[in-house]
Amino acid sequence: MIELVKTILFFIGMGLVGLGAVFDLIGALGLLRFPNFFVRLHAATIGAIGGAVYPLIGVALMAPSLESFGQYRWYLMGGAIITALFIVLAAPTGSHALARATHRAKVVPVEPKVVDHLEEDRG
Amino acid sequence: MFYLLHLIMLVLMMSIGFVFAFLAIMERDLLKAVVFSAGQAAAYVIVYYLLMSPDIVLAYAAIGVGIYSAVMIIAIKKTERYEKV
Amino acid sequence: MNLESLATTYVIIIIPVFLTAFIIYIIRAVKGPSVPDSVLAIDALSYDAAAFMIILAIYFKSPFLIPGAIILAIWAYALDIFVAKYYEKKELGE
Amino acid sequence: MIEEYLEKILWTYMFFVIIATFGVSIYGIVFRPNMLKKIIALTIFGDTANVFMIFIGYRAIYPIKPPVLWTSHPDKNVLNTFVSQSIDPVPPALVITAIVINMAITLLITFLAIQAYRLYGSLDVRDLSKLKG
Amino acid sequence: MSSQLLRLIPVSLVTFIIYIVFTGSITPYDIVTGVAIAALTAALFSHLLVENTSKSLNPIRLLWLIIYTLYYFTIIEMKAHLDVAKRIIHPKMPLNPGIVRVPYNVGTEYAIVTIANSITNTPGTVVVDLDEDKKIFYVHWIDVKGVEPETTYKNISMTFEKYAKKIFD
Amino acid sequence: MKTREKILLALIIISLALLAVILSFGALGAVPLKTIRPLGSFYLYFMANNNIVIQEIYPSITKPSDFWAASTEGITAILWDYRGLDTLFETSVFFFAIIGSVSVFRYYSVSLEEKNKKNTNNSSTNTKTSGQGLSLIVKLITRINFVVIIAVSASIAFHGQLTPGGGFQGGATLAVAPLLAIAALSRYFVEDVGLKKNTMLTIRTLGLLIIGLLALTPLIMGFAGGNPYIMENQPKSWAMFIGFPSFGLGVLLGSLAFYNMAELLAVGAGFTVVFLLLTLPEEFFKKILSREVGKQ
Repeated sequence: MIELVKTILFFIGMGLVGLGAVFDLIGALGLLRFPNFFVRLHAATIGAIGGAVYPLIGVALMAPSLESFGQYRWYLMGGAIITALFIVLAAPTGSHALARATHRAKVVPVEPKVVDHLEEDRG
Repeated sequence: MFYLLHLIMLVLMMSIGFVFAFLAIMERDLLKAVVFSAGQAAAYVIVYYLLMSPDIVLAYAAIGVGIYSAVMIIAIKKTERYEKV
Repeated sequence: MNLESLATTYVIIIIPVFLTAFIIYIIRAVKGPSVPDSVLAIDALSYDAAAFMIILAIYFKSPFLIPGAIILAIWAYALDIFVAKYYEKKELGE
Repeated sequence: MIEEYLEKILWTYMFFVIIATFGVSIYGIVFRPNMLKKIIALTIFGDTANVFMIFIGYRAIYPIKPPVLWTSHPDKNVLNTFVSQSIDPVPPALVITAIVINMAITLLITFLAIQAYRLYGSLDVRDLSKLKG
Repeated sequence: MSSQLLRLIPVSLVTFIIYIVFTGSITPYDIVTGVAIAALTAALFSHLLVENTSKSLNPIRLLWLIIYTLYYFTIIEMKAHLDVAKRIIHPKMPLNPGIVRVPYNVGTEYAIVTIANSITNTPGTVVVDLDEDKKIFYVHWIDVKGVEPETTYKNISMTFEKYAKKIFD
Repeated sequence: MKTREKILLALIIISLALLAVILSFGALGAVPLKTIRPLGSFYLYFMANNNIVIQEIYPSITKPSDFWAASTEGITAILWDYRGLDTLFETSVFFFAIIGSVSVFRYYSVSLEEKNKKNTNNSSTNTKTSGQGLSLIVKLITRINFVVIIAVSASIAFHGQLTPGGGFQGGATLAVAPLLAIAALSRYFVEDVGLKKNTMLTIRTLGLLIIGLLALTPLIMGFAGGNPYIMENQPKSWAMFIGFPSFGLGVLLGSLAFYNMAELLAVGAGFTVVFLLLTLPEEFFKKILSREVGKQ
């Protein structure tokens, strides 16, 4: 029973790792293709969450089945989980800090845009 | 076969490190130079990893990516941003 | 075919995808018209390198390679905060 | 046969890249006028030297592992397998010391550079060399 | 005084769990050093992190947090990823970006930050700035469907706010 | 770039490239060896092994426990045991670099009240939510991240003898906490919490002192038997004192764990001092400088 659960988790983990690799490539492409810093932030989010957090969770799910790691497979799993947790906390905060500083210092214009309420409210 | 795969990854990461190092030296905007030097450090972190030295990865990731960049950004903020030609 | 050799083969297929993504990130980091663009690219590169390091630990069959990943992520975050602070405030200590 | 030649070519290219990085950073240290740029070049030089050092301790074999043993009560087979797969631990231990000392020196030089800017208002070595006293 | 001591519990618990998970083993050595580090961290940082002890030790809120995490990472996140991925791969890149106001109605810091990070973590929306007095997020939205507060609230932050209220408020 | 510089650059690169070709075709031998060097192999065999099983490989060594470093991690074993004195002096180099920096920047602490007295319009003195630092989101996430950073760095340092890591690596990780606090929450916040320069210097000196005392312990205890030695885990066959207790609390626990703990303290506090000095506000510094120049 436990073996079956482990195997299912292993295949889910493999799926997540593959998905993460694809999202990583898409995020990189988006970072290259998008026209402006503020739009590129969205592509960077794909790179950070889809490209890093999903594969890390996938590795954590794969870890219990890797028998040749012995005792240390829990070390692998724990490292993956804590890294994923940290990236979930840190990546959006970094994006927000960069976006706010860039908008305040007017390093790059918000172009193209439909509307910019922040500029209006700040006057 | 497997050994060649390591070697190709190593060569790629060393080349990336070289590109970033070159740009960091040639850039006149010091802030950009610092960012490029952080990129070079990130590439070298993977090189150290592929050379199987996890201790150095731990020490160098902290110092190369973080402390050097932070100290340099503080120094640039306190002094001047553009290099005179 | 047991699960571990399956995992190793799978990771060998995954590796080139990650390397391609790294190269594209680096093109953006080099081109990036402004500094925040480069920082964003290097930031995403670092997070993905952290994930890449942990995936490669399966391929090398050595769990001792992983603790570097979280350090790379932590310091990439610090780099973000520092560049943001550089643009936002007059003095970095404020 | 082809693999051997490919290996040789790749290693040669690798050394070329390492030494080209050395060259670029030496150029930065010698010719760039700004002190902070000199410091950045110095850190790159040190890092490349460290990478070269680690290459000397690396081994060109496939199942290669870091020098960490899995158990604290090893028997003979475990030890022999471990030594046949592990890298040489001496260069990494030297490099850790080198990294720390590099960092300490870089910190000290950065402090001096900031102080020089406060006192003389410039980081350009051509301006600083004109000062008297 | 007792509330001061109670405050130490959540922080030390979280530190201990992170320490043990990262270490990946439970020997007596790990437990002793983990307890020491947890006590030290709690003594240093508990007054910065915990304001209301009864809230932070409430198991129902923890259950909601777990449900929200699972729901967020399986459904909401995946939908948003696929949407933005489609825009990236599409040869014409259909973009309609702009910075819009999104109101919020929660009080505590933790709830605000949960909503803001949930918005930023979803590709397609990034919180650029926030106004604490007017209770407004300024969100960069990749596909502006409307500029009125009702539209933006409904499209961007309604789900997050529902859960954030259950977890933290 | 002038022509002269271009030519010089080209010369540097060409000569170094020639060096690269020479190197890779065998000046240092084939540089990545297939085998392992004798010294490295010796360390790898002996660092975690006090049995007789390696008699066949090193028949001349009758008592393998003489070279046993009580660490399953090769690099920590070499750093703190086989080459322990080197590491002690390396830590001293870092210490003296910080002392040098402190003496370059003459400095007194600047409190938040003092700062607010100057700009009277900034009336709020609540450090959590006032105008200092970045936005509210960054502040809260940074405060949460302290917990993660401290737990991770402690785990890295305390398991330095079992898994990769060690005192210096843990300390460099720990240094991100004050650095992030300075950037996201302002340096006044850090000083108000109590991490002042002098406190940190004291902690740093304390860490170095603990390292020194630990190194001296075998020496002091060895004087009783007349055959002292210094700095090592390894029990010497000629000394009365048989070395540190090797197993404790279920894991390998020689002196290396304690060295790592002391080093974590020393390095973390040292980095805090450096960042507090570096982020000193420029206007205060200018005042000090003008006063000193005026005196002369």
